[in-house]
Amino acid sequence: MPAQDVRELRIVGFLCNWCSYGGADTAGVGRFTQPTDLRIIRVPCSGRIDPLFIVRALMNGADGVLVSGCHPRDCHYAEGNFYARRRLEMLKRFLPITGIDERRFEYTWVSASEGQRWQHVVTEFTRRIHELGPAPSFNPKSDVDWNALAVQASQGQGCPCHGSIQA
Amino acid sequence: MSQLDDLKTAIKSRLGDLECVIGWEQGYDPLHATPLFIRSEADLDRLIIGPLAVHNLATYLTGWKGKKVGVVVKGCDSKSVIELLNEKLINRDDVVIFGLCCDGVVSQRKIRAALPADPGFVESVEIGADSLKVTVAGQAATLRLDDVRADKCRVCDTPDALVSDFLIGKAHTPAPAPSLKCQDEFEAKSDAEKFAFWQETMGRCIRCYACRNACPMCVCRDYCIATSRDPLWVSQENLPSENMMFQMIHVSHLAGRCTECGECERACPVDIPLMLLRRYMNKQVRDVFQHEAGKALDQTPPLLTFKVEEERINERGW
Amino acid sequence: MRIGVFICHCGSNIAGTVDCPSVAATALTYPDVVFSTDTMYACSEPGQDAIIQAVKDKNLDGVVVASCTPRMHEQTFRRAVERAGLNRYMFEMANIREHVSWIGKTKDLNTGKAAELVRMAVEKLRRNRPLMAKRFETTKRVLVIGGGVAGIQAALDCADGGQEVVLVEREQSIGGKMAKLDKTFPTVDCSSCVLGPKMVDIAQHPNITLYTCAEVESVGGYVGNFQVTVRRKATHVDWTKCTGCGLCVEKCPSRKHPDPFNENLCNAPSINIPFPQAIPKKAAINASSCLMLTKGKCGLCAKVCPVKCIDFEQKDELVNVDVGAIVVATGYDLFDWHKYPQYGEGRYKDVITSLQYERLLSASGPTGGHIKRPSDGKEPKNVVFIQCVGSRDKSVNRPYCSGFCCMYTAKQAILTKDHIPDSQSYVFYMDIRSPGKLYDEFVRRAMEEYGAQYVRGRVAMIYPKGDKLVVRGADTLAGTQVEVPADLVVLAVGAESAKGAVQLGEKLRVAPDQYGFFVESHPKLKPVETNTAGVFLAGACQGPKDIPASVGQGSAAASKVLGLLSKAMLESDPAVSRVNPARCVGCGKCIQTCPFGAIKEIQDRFGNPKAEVIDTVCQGCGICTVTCPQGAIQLEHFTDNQILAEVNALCPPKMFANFE
Amino acid sequence: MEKFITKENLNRLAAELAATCRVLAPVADCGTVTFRRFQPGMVMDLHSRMAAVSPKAATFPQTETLLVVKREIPEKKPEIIETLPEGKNVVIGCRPCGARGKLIFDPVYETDKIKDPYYLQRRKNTVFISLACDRPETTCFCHSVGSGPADPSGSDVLLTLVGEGYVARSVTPEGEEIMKMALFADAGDKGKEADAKNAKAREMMGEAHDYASAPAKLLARFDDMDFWLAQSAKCISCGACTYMCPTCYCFNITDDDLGLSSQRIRTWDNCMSHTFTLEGSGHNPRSTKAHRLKNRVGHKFSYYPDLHKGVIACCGCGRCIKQCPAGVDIRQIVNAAQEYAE
Repeated sequence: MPAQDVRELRIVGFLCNWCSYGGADTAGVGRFTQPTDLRIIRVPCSGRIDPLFIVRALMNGADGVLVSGCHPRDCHYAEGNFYARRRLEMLKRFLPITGIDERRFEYTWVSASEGQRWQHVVTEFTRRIHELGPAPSFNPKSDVDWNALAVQASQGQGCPCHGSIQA
Repeated sequence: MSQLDDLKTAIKSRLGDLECVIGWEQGYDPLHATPLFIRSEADLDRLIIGPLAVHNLATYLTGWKGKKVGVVVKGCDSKSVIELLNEKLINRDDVVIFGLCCDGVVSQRKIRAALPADPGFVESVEIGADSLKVTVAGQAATLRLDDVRADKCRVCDTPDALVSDFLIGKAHTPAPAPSLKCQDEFEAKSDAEKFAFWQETMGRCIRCYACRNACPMCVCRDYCIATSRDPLWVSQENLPSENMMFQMIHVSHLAGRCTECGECERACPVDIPLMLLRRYMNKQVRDVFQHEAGKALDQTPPLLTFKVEEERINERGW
Repeated sequence: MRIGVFICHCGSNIAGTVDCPSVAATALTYPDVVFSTDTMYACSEPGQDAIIQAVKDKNLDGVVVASCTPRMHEQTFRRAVERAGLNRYMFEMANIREHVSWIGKTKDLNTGKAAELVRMAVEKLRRNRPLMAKRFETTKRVLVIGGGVAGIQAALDCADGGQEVVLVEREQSIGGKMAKLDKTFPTVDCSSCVLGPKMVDIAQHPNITLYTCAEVESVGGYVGNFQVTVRRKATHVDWTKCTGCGLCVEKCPSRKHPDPFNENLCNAPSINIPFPQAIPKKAAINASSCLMLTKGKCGLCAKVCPVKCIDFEQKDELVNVDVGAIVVATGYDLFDWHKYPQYGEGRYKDVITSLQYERLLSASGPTGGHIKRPSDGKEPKNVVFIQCVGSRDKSVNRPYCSGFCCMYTAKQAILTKDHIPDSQSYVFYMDIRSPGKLYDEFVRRAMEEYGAQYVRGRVAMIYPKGDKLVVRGADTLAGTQVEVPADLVVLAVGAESAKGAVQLGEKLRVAPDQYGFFVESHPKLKPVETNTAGVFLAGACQGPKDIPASVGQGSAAASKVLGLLSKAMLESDPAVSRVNPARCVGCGKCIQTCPFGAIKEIQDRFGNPKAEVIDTVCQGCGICTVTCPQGAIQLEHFTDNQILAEVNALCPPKMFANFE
Repeated sequence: MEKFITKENLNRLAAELAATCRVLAPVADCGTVTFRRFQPGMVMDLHSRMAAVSPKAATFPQTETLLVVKREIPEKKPEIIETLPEGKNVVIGCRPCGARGKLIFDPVYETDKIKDPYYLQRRKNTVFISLACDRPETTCFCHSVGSGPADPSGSDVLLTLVGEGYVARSVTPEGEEIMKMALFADAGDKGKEADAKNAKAREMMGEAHDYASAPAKLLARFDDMDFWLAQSAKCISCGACTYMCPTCYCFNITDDDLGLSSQRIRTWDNCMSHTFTLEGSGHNPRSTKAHRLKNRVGHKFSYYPDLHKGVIACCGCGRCIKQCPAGVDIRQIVNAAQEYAE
């Protein structure tokens, strides 16, 4: 793994081949300058994007994950983005309970002709992630971090469910 | 006749056509019940119901697929049966449902917290109408059932089985609490606090998959993607991140399907409050799709369908 | 594996902002990469030859090319690795041009990003496996949607090429917009004289089945095997009997609804044949105005009809057609100019559209070819033409140029002078767009030989003065304001996408652009293809076009169809879903979510239900893969493990740390 | 050696040892009790209940990195780094049954032919300071598997609660070494009190069950799948029993690779899981939970004793019973086999 440049954060993109990947291409053809943090994974359809890919990326330490597909009704496969919309919305709404900042994940729709919109989306999302800063690691980074958590737990802190009888 | 007698009569009337009827009996000590597989009338003597009969027996149904069995269900368990039927994971003709009108079950964790000594030292238990008299390590204690009721019972709006061939007991007028204090308190915490909490609890998780296997809706079982190499989603390494990844798989596969029976949390040998995740996901599903798994027959899980215009998903402006 | 990596400079397109040799050197540290180099143009013939040579010399079994977008050259390189003896799916591309060099300014960051994209491609390739295409038969029949000039041309070319054609037209007659025109630029020849014979050919061609008053109801299937349902709307006339004699049209007492063929300049009978050259020349009843159908009394047409073909009970009819390819030629509609307050929003009868003017010019039109203004039937002397009404105007969301208005305005100015020699035409314009053979000469003729006065500027308002309309506008060349008293104002209304195009696009899985025109596969290299295999575009449904361009596209689409259907068998994309029966628990969730009906339930030898994919029906979207909780159904070439490998390449999982 | 240590000093002992060793101690962990790496400031929970998990991880961690492979470029030879466990471990406050678990491991991990360096290194470097039980839980049956509530075997130091402290008795030289620390005081005549307490605890357990006939009787039921189907009906095939068990020693080895590097890890395996015996072909000789439960019970009470001098591969801690989500009781199953009327 080449050392990551400190100027960049780790942003993973999942883009459908037909619309959004094309939109990113259109942005490139139009030389619409964008921040370089984003790395794009091409999938055939937003319906192929398992929300768990996004979770896996976040668990692995991604600072942000951006998903983009065809606008609703424009799916190349007719229905893929309709399923994707439900799945992704559920993930986005679920993240807060895990303590992962839901702003680190976003999904949107960009068509193959919307190069400028893509530039806007990437620029804004990257700016947001930089404002949030590097994501905390789920595995405590050092023994010190780890110990602090364990001591807290042994003193009965942090958990709302135990100890008291009245729920 | 008592509810138990009625149940026994009902089971007796159908036992001949069935491979077995799944109920409960007393377990290894007076405080614990265990599932009972009734194959003969003699087995019926051991049948118990009541606040200690906590297990959701619907979990066993997919394992009996293709055979005719009976199952005793509480209101909450009946939702799991409905969801299994809706997903065509079991065949209605193969299952005889003995539905109970349920007065609620206990939380062993709360009993432990309420007793003067660990319930491991229990000597005797007397179940009263609204109390539980427990003798533990030589000390007697009377617990109000209300105090040690499972969380799910506090917010239960379906005490009586929603689907059944026999409905046994007196119907209830449910009076659910609007929400659980522990859930509200946890949700109100900051991201950093919640994150640290899961880091710590997932550090305790031993990934025994009791939560998964106790879940009536986890029908992949042997073929769960958390234990396969192809696809390889989760490392065998027992890291908090991998343990959390598994929980995320579980919650994501249950989105719109979870009937909130609480078996995952009950099964956890290290007491991880998994229902914090489940209840939160279910709340989102309710908010967005107005869907509650297991509440009605012939519902489609919301993630297996879509609407062209989603009234409750706001497309975020970019 | 033995992987070779090729980093393309694309001249300076990539190398300008990416250190290609450094990326190539970094790639050598990636797993299974045994060869890595940079190359000037990977897609060029020497570039491809170098890849093929390296595969042979280095005994490679997988190739990564980092260059432009795979949407551009993935097929090119797949064919190259195939020529080198590898399976075409043992190839991956990293897009370091559109996604790196063209959008990032900082060279070192670009270089790092390029290296990571290559790493991602390598990790994916390590999990690729050879895939073989399945072959399947095609239906030798073509559906052409839209009977305007583009659709007519496509239908005739396909039919002449030996294919059966089903032509579906929404209106009562084919001919489209062109049938309404009087003359065409730049030759000023008679529109119906040019189009008429082609329309007759459609009617007479043995290979063509024509459905007018018909619309596409639904489309299923896939390239080579589409199942289309066509709704034939009730005409209340049995067309198998109707001879087109016109007796009913003459006798119809209900003549109060506007005539759409004549752009509502006059009224039409409730049973009508829209124009003399209509194909098919059959009468149809307008159900919303027919006295019999609305009030239940009349039935005069039925009484006079010599062949007794009137059928008031007739219902819509659904016709199923199996076709192998589809040509979409649904044309355009005119912008609704009433949105502009400055042109009176419809208050002035003598402000008309250019197409209405065509009908006034036409010998078959409501005035028999004499120009009479709508308000009082007088012959206008001063005619003002206003261009760019609904074109090149962001304020009405029509920023594009409709392309043909400048030319038809010049034509109409010329024709005005021909019809009324003592008339004077004025043309308010923004710029004159007249590229094309003999086009600019034609405009100059309008100005120089026919004395049309061209005023460069926008019109600010039109107001009535006596029986005239005063057109007030700017003359930006003279720098003054001008007012022209007009007897008639003709608006050169721009083109917009046809009504219903978006809904049709949903059925065909062809995306419209933001204005509702269908998006072609590539703006330069695939102008008539769409992203849905087997569906082609012709004419103005893809964007505003004049007649020659529409006819050209009609022929182009036909040649694509003929090329497609000339193959005895088609190859299916092997990147389809596949079920691992050992993992499948037979829950049927994938069957439920598949939009194509490509998954069926089977029983294994123990009688357990399992899912099975129908290869030729599967389109490779992967919805099922996400639906399946056990990961038992995997989309080939985009499996969970392949995508996870990419995720892990970008975000390395935490390892080598034991927390207890 | 016999000494006395106050409750306070035991906590100090843990803190002092933690400076140089990895100390594992039972701590209240958000409603449960687990073994955690002890940190100053932590509160040990020695008495409320037996820890949910066993102290097995001290000598046999759930995840153990066996080796790490690193390579610079594909063409180069990889560098292989063995990762033998380093440092000393001390387990404080486990029960005698938990400390005894490793005695079941020993004959498997150290034979004439095979010596497992990872296990042996940890075994050598780990000291167990156990606490004798003063009252049996309903699931306890250590006395039936050749042990008891104050069994010193497997421990290095055995503590018995007496008043506000513990009587400490050394079992091994390593234990004696620790007891030389100043935190330990003279026991005086507290030893007798301790003996009395231990005897009382044993008495409370009642008569031991005789498992002598179990190996043969279980073997006799080997082909009786109806028996095992009935016994396993309530089992849900999870791994709570095996992962909690102090004596379950089965493991799985997997390679996690990331680019040119990889790690080979050994993790606890679970014989109740479908994947335990899943073969590469897809065939699974233990395809149902009945097959798998038969193996688990059979292994502990029949096959292992047959191989290892009659020793039952169970320490009687009862965790598998208590923690089982479905209440499967291994005692009942063995009894059923023993009492089976042919």
